[in-house]
Amino acid sequence: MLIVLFSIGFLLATGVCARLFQRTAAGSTRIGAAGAAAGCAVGFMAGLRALLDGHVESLRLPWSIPYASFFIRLDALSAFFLCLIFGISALCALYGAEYLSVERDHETGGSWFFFNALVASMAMVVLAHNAVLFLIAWEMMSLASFFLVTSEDEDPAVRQAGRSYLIATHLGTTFLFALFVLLGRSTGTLDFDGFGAAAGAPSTLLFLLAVTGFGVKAGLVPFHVWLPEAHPAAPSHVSAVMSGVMIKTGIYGLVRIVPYLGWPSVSWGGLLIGLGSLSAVWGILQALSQQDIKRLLAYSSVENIGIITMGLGVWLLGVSLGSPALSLLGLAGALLHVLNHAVFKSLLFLGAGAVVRQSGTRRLDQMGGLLKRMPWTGAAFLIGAAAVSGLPPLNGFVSEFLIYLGAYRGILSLPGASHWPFIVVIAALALVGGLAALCFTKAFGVIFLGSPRRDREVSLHEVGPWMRWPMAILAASCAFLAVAAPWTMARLWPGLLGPLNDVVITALGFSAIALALAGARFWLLSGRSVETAATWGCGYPLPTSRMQYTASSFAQPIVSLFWLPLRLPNLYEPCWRVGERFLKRFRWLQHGRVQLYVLYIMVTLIVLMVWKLG
Amino acid sequence: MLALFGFPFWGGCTAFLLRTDRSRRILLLACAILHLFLTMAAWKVQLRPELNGWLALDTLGLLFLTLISLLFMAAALYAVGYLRRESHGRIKDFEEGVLFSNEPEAVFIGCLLFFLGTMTLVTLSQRFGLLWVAIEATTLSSAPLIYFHRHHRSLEAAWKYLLICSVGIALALLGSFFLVVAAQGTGGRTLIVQDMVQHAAHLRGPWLKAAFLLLLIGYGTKMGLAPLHTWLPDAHSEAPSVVSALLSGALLNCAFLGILRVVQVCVAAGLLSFVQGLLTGFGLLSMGVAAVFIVGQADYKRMLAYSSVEHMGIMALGVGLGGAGIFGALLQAVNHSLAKAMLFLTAGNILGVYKTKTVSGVRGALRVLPVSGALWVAGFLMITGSPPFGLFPSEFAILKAALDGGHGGVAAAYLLSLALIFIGMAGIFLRMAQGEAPSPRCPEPWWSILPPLLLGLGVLVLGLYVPPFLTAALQTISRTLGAP
Amino acid sequence: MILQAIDTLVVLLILTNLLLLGTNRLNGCIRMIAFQGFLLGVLAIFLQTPGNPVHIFLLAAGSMILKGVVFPWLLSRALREAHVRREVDPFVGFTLSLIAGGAALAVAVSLGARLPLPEALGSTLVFPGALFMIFVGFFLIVSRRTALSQVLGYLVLENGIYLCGIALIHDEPVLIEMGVLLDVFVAVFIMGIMIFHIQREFDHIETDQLATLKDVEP
Amino acid sequence: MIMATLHLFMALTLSPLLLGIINRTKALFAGRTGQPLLQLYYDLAKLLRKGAVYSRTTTWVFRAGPVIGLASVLMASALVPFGGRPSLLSFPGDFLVLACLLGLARFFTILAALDTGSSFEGMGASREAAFSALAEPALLLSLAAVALRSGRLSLSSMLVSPLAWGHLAPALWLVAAAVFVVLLAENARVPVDDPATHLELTMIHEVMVLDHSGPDLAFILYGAALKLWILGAVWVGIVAPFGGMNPWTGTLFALAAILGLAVFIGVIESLMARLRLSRIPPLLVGAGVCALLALLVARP
Repeated sequence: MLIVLFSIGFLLATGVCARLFQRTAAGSTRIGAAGAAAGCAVGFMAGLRALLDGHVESLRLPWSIPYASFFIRLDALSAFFLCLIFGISALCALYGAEYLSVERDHETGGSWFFFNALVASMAMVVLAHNAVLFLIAWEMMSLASFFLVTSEDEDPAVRQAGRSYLIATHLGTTFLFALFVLLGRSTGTLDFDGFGAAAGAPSTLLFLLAVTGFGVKAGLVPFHVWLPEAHPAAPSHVSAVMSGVMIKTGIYGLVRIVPYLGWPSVSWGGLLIGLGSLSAVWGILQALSQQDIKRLLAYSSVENIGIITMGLGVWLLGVSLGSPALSLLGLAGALLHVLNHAVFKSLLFLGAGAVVRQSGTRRLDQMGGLLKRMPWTGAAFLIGAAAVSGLPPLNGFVSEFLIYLGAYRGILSLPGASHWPFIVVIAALALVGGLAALCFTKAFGVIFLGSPRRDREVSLHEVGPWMRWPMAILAASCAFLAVAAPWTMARLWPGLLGPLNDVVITALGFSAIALALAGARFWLLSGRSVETAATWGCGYPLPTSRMQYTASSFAQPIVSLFWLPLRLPNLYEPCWRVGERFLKRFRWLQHGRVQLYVLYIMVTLIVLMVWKLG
Repeated sequence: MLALFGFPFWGGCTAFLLRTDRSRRILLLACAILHLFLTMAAWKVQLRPELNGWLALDTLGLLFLTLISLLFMAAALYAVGYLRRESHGRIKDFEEGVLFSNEPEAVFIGCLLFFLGTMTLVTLSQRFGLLWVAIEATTLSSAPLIYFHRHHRSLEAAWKYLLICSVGIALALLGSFFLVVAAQGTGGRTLIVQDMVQHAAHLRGPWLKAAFLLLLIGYGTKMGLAPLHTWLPDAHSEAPSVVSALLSGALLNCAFLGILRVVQVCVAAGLLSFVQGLLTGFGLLSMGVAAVFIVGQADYKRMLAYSSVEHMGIMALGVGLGGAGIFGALLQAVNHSLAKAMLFLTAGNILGVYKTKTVSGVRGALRVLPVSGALWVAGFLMITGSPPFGLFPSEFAILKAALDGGHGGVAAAYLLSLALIFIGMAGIFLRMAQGEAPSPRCPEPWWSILPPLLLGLGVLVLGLYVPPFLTAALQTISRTLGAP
Repeated sequence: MILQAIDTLVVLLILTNLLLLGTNRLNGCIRMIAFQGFLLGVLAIFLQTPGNPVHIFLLAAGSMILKGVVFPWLLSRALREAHVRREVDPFVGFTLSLIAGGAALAVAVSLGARLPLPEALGSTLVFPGALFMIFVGFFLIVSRRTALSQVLGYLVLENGIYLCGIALIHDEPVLIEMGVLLDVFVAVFIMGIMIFHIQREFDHIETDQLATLKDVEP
Repeated sequence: MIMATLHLFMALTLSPLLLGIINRTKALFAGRTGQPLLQLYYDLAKLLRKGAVYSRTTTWVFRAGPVIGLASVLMASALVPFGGRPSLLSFPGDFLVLACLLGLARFFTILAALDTGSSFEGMGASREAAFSALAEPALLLSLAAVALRSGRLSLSSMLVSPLAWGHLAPALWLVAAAVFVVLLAENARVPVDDPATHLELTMIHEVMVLDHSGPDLAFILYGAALKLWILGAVWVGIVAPFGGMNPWTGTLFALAAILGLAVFIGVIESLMARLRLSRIPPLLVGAGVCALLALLVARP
């Protein structure tokens, strides 16, 4: 516990140092990145130990802010998220050290300050056990990430993205204000311990507040509008942290707070599944139709948050219908997917960042054939793409498997009337799985395969080791986490060992067969003629690289099927316009004539006199 | 204690007599430092009531006196540099291109010091009559400050300020008379706050109610509660930024203090729910009106002025909600003073470089003025109640008071207004701070940075740590205002 | 005897107010205000009879000098500087103003009858009279265009409140009352200066032109 | 265990025969003699002995595609029960692994197609990805209905127990229809795709593998045959579970059923034309709706 606090403090200190010594960009980068990596490494170790030890530590100090106390607690849930935060952030910091070093002449001190503050505040969010402390950490996290998003604010699109992000996250926090105050109404303090004894408001209202407040941060569908704008706008290592880790704090919040709300009603789980499936399908459809690689990844985060939320919905349904097996599968699947998504999404963002940095464009249709020029990045991206599509033998598959299994269990073990949510889960997961494969074959295929679509791409080269190794580690983690899942999950929930074991055995069996086949192929081809030629153009004599299938044509069959949902406009903007116009109607009040201003005073006086005294 | 408000008057008179600008500026600084020193001493030493109990420094007065003193110190530092920069001859007006000249510096500094003296008197006076005189005197001494730039817009602002506040204050006078009637025959010295509170049970209810209404409207005009706030945006936008800072941070609090004094009496007389209903209504209305004008506001100084209306509304709401809300309202008053003064001073820096008050005319402040730009963004976060700044705990406490009291509708309206204002302000502040720099980086002299920086640090500290003495003081005060 | 005198004075005050409502000559208005100040001074003597003689004297003298002499002098100086003689085209015409004045009088009387007044009040007419003056003051500020008229309105408002004060309050130390007078004096003084500036800035003192600061969308 | 191994062996050896049967059936309907039944075996043997030609554009992804594709189908074949006996590997949720393994094969086939940089192969890949994404919900919902009916979650127990579909016939027919459409779509059969077409523009699966040659092509062809066997076994398991019988009889019955299925596919290919591309998504979504309906009417 103290070690974790130390690493948080260390992060903040190095962040401030990086800001102070920003005379040279390289110096502040060195301080900031090294500090972030070291602090995260220490914190990661401490978090991992707490997770494996399994005992709960807490620390409570008085604090003079009203209703606040410095109450932090490190239990398994917190430790799990801590490992995630520190682990991913450390790698992203190392990556960022190289990413920020070239072709950016202006100061990096501020960027590192906010990066380290972001990591520290995320850690604080998952540690906090007092509402005020939680909200402060939560808002610091939002602000730090806002400043990181707008670090390239010369671009109007970045400014717009930053603004909508800031507004969305602040509005979400407003819901959390109400939630926490209502939760703590019956007790004097706002420590989490005191919650739940007797909630001061109808618990469904509280649940809705929680879903809205945390859903905005997580990027659930009706509240996701900021996400596809903000994540692409940020520098890639920051996008990786935001998409991989930060939006998961919304999930953390739900998992942490919902148990305090009392016995969940069936409609809660249904609501989560509804929102989750909507997010998943909508997110992947949008991702499919994107031209911009980082927007594509951002929308894919919406999709994965949807999958996680469906898992949470299965969990809540299991609790409310009294089926422990179901709730276990749902919760474990959701949390495991949180971990897996963090790993492969940050890997994908780092890979995308490497590509964007080398090629100077984010448009898919201008890339192509990069695998030959950037083999490391390409291989890492391919592993990430396979993992995000939920394919064995990688980690994304394992967590989706648990959620699937939960849904099937739900159908089998519960009476017919409560089947609907589970049917939705199965259908949505199946559809999303296929579409994700389509989406990421598109992304990987168009960027890395085929031949370059522009002359510039021909001369590209691989990124340096500081960017390469974090990607390699993450890619290895994708495989490792799949294999290690049964044992790690079984430590927390022994009931999961059985189903996962078989899955992993199958995956390992597949790998063995694949290796054997590769060997067989090698043996078959050895000593025979292996030639190279041009791709067969089906009789067309003069194929050029511009004639390759493009990203948009690749996605066209599905995009044309789902044109209606894809063209739905953003409804918040028009609503705001209407509201603004409504507010402007009252502008005449301040018309500039002093006579009428005095009349206001007189009318107020008379009205109040008559009303209050009459 | 007499020295506390006496020497600013003396200084003000001296300022008119001194020959050189330089000596006047030194006098201004000296008075500010001395005043701050005396105020700090007042925290340590218990001062005896003076003049037959007319003047006394209770905790409430001391709190607001400290704010005034701190702000004046910051403003004086800023003003010295500001006056050096403002040239003397004819100046071209950047909005309409007409020529104008500034007020003589003697008048400006003299009025500043008078202003300080009258505000000090407001915090010290324990008698409603004297309080009235002091508050009216603050209007009179600040009107010339608003008319520093002698062109027609600031004249208009000063005229409106003078007329509307005078009308309001006249009603407050009537209210004071009613208070006397209410207190006649109750024993104890009439119109002394302490005595009225002690004998509150015998006050005549209807007269007290009428008196409260009149005083609320009268001082509320000065405090800027909607719909009585109409002078406020004009005056704040046209005054020099340093004066706006004092008006918003110190003067509005003085009027709030006046209302709180009456609330003390009414609470003691058992009119709690009457008082609370009115304050809640005014509070919500002010927040709503502020939201109307902040969203899409084209002039950033007016936007800050409307934000003052909003915060005055929040304070009124906090007191109106009672309980922990009063604590929140007082903490809000402290934080708002510091934050708003800081914002106005920063706005002054931006205005000095960009020569425009329109939002659309300012771009890339973070690049042109790195420190001021950063302060501007930080100030935005402060004033909208984001953690880790001091307005977060206070606004949170008021929300908790609303929900704990079962006022779900009030809480919803409160949060809605805050959200609208946040959206409106986010557009304005960020649009100004971010973007490409239209001009190369400008130098920022220390006098223009240091005062807002210190004020901002104060707000930051208060957001992370409320010193125990402050907590104790705020609790003492809130007990006199009806908190359990 | 005293009661009748008080009633007479109050009626005179009301009449001056009606005249203020009905006239467009600013000069006449200023004279009316001067007369009001004088009347108030006399009224103070009658209303405060049981009190301390020195106090009464100071009060009466103060109000007569300030309200009856100094203010009118200041205002007529401002008027001379401003080259304005009449209130032209007010927001509410003079006839309508008079009718409104009549209505205000009725309201004031009915309000005065309903409020539980303290016994010490000299006459039943004083309080309605004071209310009426307050209404008229507000009305003048709201309905007139020139800055000078607004100052006049403010003075009438202030006079009404003052009348309330001397009627309602008996055992108060003189300092406050003098403070009040002094304050009003400074207020009018500064307003006078302002009018001077307004005149210089705009060539005439109509507040129509003082309406550039606003938030209405063009 | 022995039976399961035998069944796996049958799958590995007999699956190319299915294609031969289909082709013979089609030839019969067309009044031709047609290819020999064992044509695919000859092809495979010939291809395995050949060298390879690769496009200059391609990378290792192109070479990995066939290997991974075949490996995943091989792994999947160990999961499918046959003739009412459990498969080699069975555990709750194994059908999910089966679906995902097929997805993995598809993923790499598509990437290998894109690696050539040919617009024709890109086009085929795009169609394949889109149609299989639509087919996936139909398959998994159908299996949900079967799981609900049998109360079990592993293929071996779902498809083994003799199901008294009896009075619940609608559910059975709906599921059978849905899975059959999925089977046709996944294996690139008419009416979704026409393996016999010669125009690249209208192809889906065939056009994706145009550039493969030698052992790679052998892997792909063999994988496709095996995939047909796997889905066929699932379909047979749903429609006619032979559990409870003598294992040998059950195996024989099942073998007969799956060969019959091949004949049936051949008949369909002879009688129907290929659908227009724009008509295929409705077909697949319709299958999904059938599966959903089956899930609703099925009772444990």
